Amino acid sequence: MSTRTPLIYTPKILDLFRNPRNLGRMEDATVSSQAGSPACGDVITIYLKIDGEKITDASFESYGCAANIAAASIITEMVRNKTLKEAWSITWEDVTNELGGLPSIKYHCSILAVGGLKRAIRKYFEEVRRERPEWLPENLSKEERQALEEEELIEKIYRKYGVAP
Amino acid sequence: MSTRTPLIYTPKILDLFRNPRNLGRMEDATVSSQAGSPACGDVITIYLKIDGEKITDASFESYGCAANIAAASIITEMVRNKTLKEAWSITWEDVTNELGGLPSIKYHCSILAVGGLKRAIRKYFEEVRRERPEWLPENLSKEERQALEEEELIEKIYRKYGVAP
Amino acid sequence: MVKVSEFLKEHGKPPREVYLDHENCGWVPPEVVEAMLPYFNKKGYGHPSITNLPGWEAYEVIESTIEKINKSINARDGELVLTHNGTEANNLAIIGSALARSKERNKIIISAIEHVSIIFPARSLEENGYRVVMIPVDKEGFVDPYMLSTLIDNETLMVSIQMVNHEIGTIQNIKELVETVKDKDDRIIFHTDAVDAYGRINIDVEELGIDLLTLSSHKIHGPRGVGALYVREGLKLKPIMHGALSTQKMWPSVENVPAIAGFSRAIDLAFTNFEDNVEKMKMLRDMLIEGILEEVPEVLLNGPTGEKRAPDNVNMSFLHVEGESITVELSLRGIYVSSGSACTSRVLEPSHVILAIGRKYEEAHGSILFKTSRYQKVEDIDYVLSQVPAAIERLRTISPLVRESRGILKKMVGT
Amino acid sequence: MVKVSEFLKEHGKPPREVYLDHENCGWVPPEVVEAMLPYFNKKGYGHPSITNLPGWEAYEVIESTIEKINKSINARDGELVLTHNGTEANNLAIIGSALARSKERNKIIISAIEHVSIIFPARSLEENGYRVVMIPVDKEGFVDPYMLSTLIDNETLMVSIQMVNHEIGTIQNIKELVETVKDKDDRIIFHTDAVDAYGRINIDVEELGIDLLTLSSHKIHGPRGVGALYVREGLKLKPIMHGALSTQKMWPSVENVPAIAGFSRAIDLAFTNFEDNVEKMKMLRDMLIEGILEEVPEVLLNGPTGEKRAPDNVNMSFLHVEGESITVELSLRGIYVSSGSACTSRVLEPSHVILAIGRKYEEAHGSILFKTSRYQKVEDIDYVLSQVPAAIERLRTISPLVRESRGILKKMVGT
Ligand SMILES: Cc1ncc(COP(=O)(O)O)c(C=O)c1O
Ligand SMILES: Cc1ncc(COP(=O)(O)O)c(C=O)c1O
Repeated sequence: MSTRTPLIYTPKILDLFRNPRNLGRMEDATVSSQAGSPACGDVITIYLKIDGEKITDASFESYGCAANIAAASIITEMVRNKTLKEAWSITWEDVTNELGGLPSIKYHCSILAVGGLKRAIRKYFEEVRRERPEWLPENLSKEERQALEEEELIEKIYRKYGVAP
Repeated sequence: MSTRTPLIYTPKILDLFRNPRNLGRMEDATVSSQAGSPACGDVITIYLKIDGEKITDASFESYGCAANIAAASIITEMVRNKTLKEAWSITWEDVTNELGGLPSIKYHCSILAVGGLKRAIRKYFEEVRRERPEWLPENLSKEERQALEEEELIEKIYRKYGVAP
Repeated sequence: MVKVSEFLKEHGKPPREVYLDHENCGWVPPEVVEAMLPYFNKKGYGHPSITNLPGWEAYEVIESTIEKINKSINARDGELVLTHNGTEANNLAIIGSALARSKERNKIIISAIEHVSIIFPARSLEENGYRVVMIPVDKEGFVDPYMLSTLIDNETLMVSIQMVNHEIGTIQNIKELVETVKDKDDRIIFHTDAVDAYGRINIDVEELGIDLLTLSSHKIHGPRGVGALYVREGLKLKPIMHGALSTQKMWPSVENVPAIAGFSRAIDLAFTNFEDNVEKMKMLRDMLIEGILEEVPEVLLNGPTGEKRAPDNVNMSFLHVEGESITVELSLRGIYVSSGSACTSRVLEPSHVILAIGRKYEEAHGSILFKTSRYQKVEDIDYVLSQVPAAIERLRTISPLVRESRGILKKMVGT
Repeated sequence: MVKVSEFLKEHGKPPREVYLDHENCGWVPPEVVEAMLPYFNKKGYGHPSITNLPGWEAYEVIESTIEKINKSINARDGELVLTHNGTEANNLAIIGSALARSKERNKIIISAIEHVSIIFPARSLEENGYRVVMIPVDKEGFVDPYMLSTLIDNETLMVSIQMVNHEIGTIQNIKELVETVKDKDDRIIFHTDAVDAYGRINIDVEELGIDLLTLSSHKIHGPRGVGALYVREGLKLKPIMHGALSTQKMWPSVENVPAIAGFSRAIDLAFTNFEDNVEKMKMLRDMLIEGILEEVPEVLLNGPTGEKRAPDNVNMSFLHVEGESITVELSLRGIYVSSGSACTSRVLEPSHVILAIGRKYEEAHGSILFKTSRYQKVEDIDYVLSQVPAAIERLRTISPLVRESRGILKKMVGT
């Protein structure tokens, strides 16, 4: 209804949208985190079960477009049985590739998924282990920063237009 | 190929174009005259046979579009057996009506036909009778002026662009 | 890169289909295609301004279609310009009016819920010194005549307010708005975008006193490729597209005659049994609205109700789910709709229309537009109602917002 | 007012018909109509940017057509904009380029024989401070590269010279002209209107080094409703039409998908057996030219001969008769052509193209354009050749100029 762009997805994305792997709140998660904002139209929640250095289970919830749901789902597949360090090194390009590609306007879905994952890992070290391994940078990673920016941006817009969110 | 306008003709015009009445040079014409210019794309020649005050015969030649041919033809029909004075009073609107109407961009065809007729009548009085009846104005009529303007205009254009006609 | 064909294979063809996206464009009934066919290669395939038989036949199509359009909006003396769509007609209306009067006045007033083919051309004029004033609307999308009158001054060049909103179906009281403007200063041009009004409500340019009015063929089940701008006799526009004029004084190049023939047929179909057609749309609309409100919790109806709402418009915000994923989920079920979500747009923001009536961003993201049509059957709507609740339910099981709507997330966005 | 239907009855349907006015527009072969049909109501009738099945199907049509067009002009990296016709693409090329670079340069060089959809947009910019320089052509319509090079200066913003002239078929040496310009200053934009070149001569945007190139569907037996502008990657244009963008970055509103599907099929047909198609046009062209020169006295061939002439172009000036009456006379005989006469135009002047190659006004008034097509048969041309001499003869018996051509009239116009 305004200024659009074609959203062509890969068969993989449609498959994940239809049958999301690892969907749903994990009641016994070691850690969970969220990225995005409802006002922006996308939110990803990541749940991780962690045993030592290893992610033994992962699940997600998503509020967003089909690509958002697929990106969140695929990243939970990608981290399973990976070490936390390995999981940290997953890039948004990796997620995009795993989905078979994304329209460029949808790159932010992979970024948000990685942002959510990194937030969860950081939170785990900050709140559960209360220590920071060497490989975990003190400063926010690019993806965590982008998630934060999105969340703050919408508050700014709300303040600017004087709308109550 | 440039800036066009639809040219819808009446059945009458098409009929006159197909089967022009009174077509051709009249070898024994009392008087003949011409209006328009080849450079403008339309020329009408009118031939009149005059007996006393009466036009007993009329014919035409035309270089121009279908409407031009039809207008020239119909005017020769209209003047037959009319007195010179009656013929002089024929207006371009009369010609247009007789044709069943013309696209507005083609009004100049009726004007040219009337211009040619009036020139012939004037020439007859000037060159044959060498007298001017009261009903014949000294100044050129509107239609004669327009024919003259068209003829002069094209010379101006030629001079302006430096083209040899 | 992504191969569309592979995606289409994965999607599959649903066994049952209901198309409800006629707002954005849609299919053309067989009678309309039938009316176009001869003009591709049997007759009238010539240039309508050239003096040969196929050209004259083409001209006849254009002439008779223009007569038909004029009759349908009671435009006896007006002049009509055929363009390729509503967007081009709107551009001509806004930019053509502004440039034709540039020396005199520079203020253009439009409503906050105009289609972007009004907003963007108006905004494009700002760099040339024009000022665009957007008049806000109320919670149902209505422009307040009093507020409009306070905005009118002697700098005001034109006012453009649509007759029916394309997303939420608000039917403006155009007559009252025109009077408000003309009472203050009858030299102000009043344009109305009637693209979504045509074929749905009565339009009478004389009674309304309107100067310019936009129509679009594909919005009344006609083919794409034709739009029209009614221009009140005597009103001067400046052309914005330049080239070989044919029969259209303000839009160059050869006319798309087959499309014009199709539009002509579509007008017949829309205006024969006009009342019945409209009643049908309304009946299906109300069935859809009531069904959804009954079956799906946490939904909001966007736009007015009853007689002030376009007969074919249903717009709902489904809370806690995002619109683009709804369109995909429904597509898999053979139900084709569109959304006001930001997700399908090039900009961050969701529908400016839904925001303008005071909805929150997350409400706008979850908005879905369904358009009913006289070609749909009750069983089609039954089918839609059998699928929508399950579709929304499935997406809500994926969404973290349902559970959290009264918890964590509220905090995150600062309430 | 004049009723078209009555006129058509009087005209009647000639028993045999040959359409030779594909320059202005024309019929579409059945295969092309066939290719369009499904998209009216079977599939792909959705909005190509909306995430539902009919929308995705529509997108597939657009994507594959753009790929096909790119391939046909060797545009690997280029970006293509689909518009509704060549006129809109030309307007975007000229005005869009000028506005995108307004601050820097202001001189636009075009040839004297461009189509008016180049000349008029260029002229429209003059009131904004741009300067339009028209480069004259020689007696066959060619632009002299040396003359072009002398016009290039550091104010020069763009050069637009068509690849093939639409009236007299001159095939410019675009490669040489591009090199001339780029050698002097490679920041100058070079646009070529290839509307009448496409499907007739090879086009390779890489080899030519062109920045912008215009195409039009109906010029290659495709449907009306689609034009295209090739834009070299990285070249910035400013949009001239404003509204809801779909898949086209520079042209708003929903794409005319059935027309695009038809264009796609027309490209297949034109480029499969490309050489054979071209040879066919040439053979018919030469047959027509030679036949007319042989059978009709006092005719002039306008434009070049041999390999420098478009394979489908025949343009003749019939002396002492006026073009519009020729088109009518031939129409009655079932032969459909157009003329460069002033008589069908809104302005006093006949074809600027025929005048630009040094023809006199009366020669231009009598010019007739015949376009050959791969769909015509030898017998069609035989039929044309059986009718043209008699048609010209009949009109010459009406014309006073034949006899007078060496007499009175010469005096009247001052020679
Ligand atoms: C209200 C309104 N105006 C204008 C337009 C543009 O019309 P078109 O699609 O014919 O360009 C639309 C199309 O969505 C519309 O809804
Ligand atoms: C050389 C040339 N350019 C541009 C155009 C305009 O193309 P269209 O008819 O698609 O608007 C034409 C059409 O006659 C043409 O011949």
